[in-house]
Amino acid sequence: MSDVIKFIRIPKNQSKVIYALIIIVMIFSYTNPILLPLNVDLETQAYYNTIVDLPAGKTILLAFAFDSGQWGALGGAAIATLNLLQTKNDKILISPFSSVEGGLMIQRCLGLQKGGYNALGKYGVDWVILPYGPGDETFYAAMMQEPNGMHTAQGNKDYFGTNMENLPIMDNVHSHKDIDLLICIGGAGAGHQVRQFGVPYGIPILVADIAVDWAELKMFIDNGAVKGGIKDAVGSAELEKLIGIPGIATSTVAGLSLNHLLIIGFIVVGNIQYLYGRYKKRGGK
Amino acid sequence: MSFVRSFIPKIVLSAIIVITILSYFLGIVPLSNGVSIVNQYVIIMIAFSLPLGVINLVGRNIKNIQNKRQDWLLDIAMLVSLTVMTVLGIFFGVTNTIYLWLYNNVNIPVGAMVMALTGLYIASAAYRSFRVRNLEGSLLLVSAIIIMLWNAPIGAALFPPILPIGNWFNNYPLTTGNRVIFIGFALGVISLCVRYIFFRENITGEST
Amino acid sequence: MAWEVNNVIAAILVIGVISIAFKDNIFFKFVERIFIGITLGITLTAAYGVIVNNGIIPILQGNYLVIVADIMGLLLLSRFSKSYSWLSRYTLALIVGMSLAIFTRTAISALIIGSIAAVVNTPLITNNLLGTVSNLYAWVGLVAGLVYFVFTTGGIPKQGKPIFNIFSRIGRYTIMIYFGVYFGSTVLGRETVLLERISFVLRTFGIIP
Amino acid sequence: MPTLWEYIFGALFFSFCIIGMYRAEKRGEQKMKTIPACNGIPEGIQRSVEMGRPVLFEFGSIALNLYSQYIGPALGILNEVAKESARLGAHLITISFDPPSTAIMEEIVKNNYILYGRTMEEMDNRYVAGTDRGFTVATLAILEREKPGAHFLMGTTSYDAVIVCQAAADIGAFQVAGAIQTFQLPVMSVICDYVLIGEEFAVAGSVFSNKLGQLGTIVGHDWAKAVLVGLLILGAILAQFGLKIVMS
Repeated sequence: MSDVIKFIRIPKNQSKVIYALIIIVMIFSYTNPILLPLNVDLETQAYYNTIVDLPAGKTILLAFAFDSGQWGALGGAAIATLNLLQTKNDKILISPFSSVEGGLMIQRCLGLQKGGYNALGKYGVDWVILPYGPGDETFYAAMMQEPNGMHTAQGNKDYFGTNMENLPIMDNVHSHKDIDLLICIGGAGAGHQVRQFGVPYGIPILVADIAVDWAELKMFIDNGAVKGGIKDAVGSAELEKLIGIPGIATSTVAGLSLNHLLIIGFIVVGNIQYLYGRYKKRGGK
Repeated sequence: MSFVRSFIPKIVLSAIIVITILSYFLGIVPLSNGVSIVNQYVIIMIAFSLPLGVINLVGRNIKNIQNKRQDWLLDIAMLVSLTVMTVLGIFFGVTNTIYLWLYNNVNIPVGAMVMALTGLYIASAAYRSFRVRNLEGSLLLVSAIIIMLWNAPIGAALFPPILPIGNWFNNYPLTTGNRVIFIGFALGVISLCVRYIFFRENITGEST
Repeated sequence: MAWEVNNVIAAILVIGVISIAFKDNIFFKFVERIFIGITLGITLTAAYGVIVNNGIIPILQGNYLVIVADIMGLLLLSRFSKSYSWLSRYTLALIVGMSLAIFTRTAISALIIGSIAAVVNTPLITNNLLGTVSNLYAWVGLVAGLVYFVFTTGGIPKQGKPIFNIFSRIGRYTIMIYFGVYFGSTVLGRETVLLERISFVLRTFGIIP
Repeated sequence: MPTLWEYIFGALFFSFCIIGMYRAEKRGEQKMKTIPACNGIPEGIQRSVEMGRPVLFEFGSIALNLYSQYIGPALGILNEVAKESARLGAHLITISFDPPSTAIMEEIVKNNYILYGRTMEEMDNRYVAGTDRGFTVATLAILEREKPGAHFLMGTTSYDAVIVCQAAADIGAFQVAGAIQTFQLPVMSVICDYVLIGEEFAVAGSVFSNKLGQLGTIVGHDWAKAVLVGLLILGAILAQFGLKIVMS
């Protein structure tokens, strides 16, 4: 027994070894993402089903409302949603909501989706990127307004400055009547989406958000104002699992799982050492 | 003279506490407005008092440099970065490109990493401190492991019953403990106010 | 995204901060000095803005009450003089008194009533076992916790009585369970922040996409 | 507008503390349960002096003007630490990151150093950074380089508690921590040698002062808890019969 204990006895500078192990396990979980068993929540399943069940030919407004600081939590959900939308032939309007960095996040996610930047189809026909409009809820309200809010609120131009007349996808997209689903990645709970899209026009809403805002989002899901939701990196990994394409969320969550198991392992080893020490001190009693 | 030096400040402290609390309970609106105005002025006081801190810090650094103490060269680096950032911020404004570059590429990433150090140190704390030394230590350890398994994404997949168990621990033991500490917290600040109001305790802790 | 100059510099500084967990080294000392200098510069810039916009301009616009706030702030600088440092006591009294009282007046509702109202109307015996156990835990745990924090033996709950000691011991156990649950739940948040920082470094050096 | 229960509890608990105060002073004595963590402070300072290492005291990365409800009780504890350090000849280092904290720490240490004949040059009150993260890095640097024998963290509710407590444990410092709010109590209780938990932290300053007026206010705590426990018992009985005590 004692050689086993000696084998797992951690040298004097115990903390340094623990810090090294924590960092090594985290790096490992990122460099080779491993598929650990994962329990899919009801909210993630509802988010996935709502997109899959949407008939072809519909128009989806995909909003990016998170910045680089939340990349670890929501980058996975954004890329997984793009991968899922590739399998549909609906019209995709991508819009940087309430975040100057939204545009940067869109470029990064389009580049990292399966099949590369133009995997969603022909730009201007199957999908388009709309410009960033400041003003949060006032901007969303202006976009939804009849007769032609989707054009006028965006200055009749797309993200790159191309005139909307040259973008066939925008020919039959004018106001709230032409939006069949809103998917918002990030966005501090779901309050403004429900207020500007759900309540006034009944547009179905899906939201992916960070853990801090989950309590508010869960409330909207429970009362039906939001159809489905993704909770931080864990929900993103569940979505990646449903789509079958492991990505950064899978490795982040794998890192979290391995890390928690490692810490529990530390506690067990620490107690074995402690009990063995006490056993020796009491002369083998 | 000690009347002005130490007794009047105690009266100021006592009066402010009584006025602020009574303005809430008696609903005296002008008094409440006065309290909130003065509270906004505290921010101005902090700004004016900043030289007290900066001179304390810079003075210590200059002494290190003069005495050529260990790493005095790095103390010069601190004074340079402090001067550069302050001059840029005040004379060129916070939209200055160099100021923004330092803000975005030093202040934010290093600050985030300082917070991330908690991820390392909490693991070492768990290893070194959770011991089944006695019943209390064991309760501490078991409940921590239950919640960690409940939080870890793999937990539910490895051991499905962890979900209901974790939910129960997150609902009852957590809220019960919160309530005990919260009540003690409220009683603590109430008795502290009473001690200040009746001059039984002084913020500058004279040992008289 | 990989090997962008700004990110490479930031990643190097991040590695400097991680190194303190292993051993104090010249690299960390450099990052520490630069970081403290820059954050203090940011604080001074913000303070300058407050002094000008809140401390001086209002006076020019006729709000003379602000002069009092400026003077009170400057009183703290009396710490530099041996004989006049007592002047700072006025500002300290104002700051501590104001901040403490503003919190205390709502503490009764937020902390005491909030805690008691959640438990006072729950029946201890319910029709299902789990409900009964849960309500009993919530009730006994709260009462025992309060009994554990009794200090003055001469007070109403006479220490030394068996019932008092039993509840006090139960209170100690519920607090230990509470600490365990709270500690376990903070581990997730702490590790997520560290994971994000490590993924930033790996992404910057092109090790992961 | 305050609710009815706020007026009842407010009036009751404030008057309990006032009555307890005068009662203790009139009686000339006030029994107090011993709080183990209170004995930790002299023990830690004694150890530091024997090892020839400094003593480090901090409120943590919270500012006085925003969080006096957390720092207020710590002032009495700092007074005790300063008194013991002055008496035993320890090198006391206090660190802060907002000018009011620097000033109030300096005032308390100065009063006690004068009392025990220590010179002003021996005082070591440091303003170390401008922000909470800068403060955490500076604290780490002090722990690593000056290796204090005792580390007292009193009041903080912020993330830095995990970092500085574990770093101090790594260098073998004797630690007494305390907080009145829940956030960092679990981490402190797991890492430190002694912890002042919630209400213990609130009354520690009075226990150290050993003045009847201060100890008397603690009786108010216990009477208030007796009222709350009575209310809980009454509520449990009524609830069994489906009746409710209206308390929003």
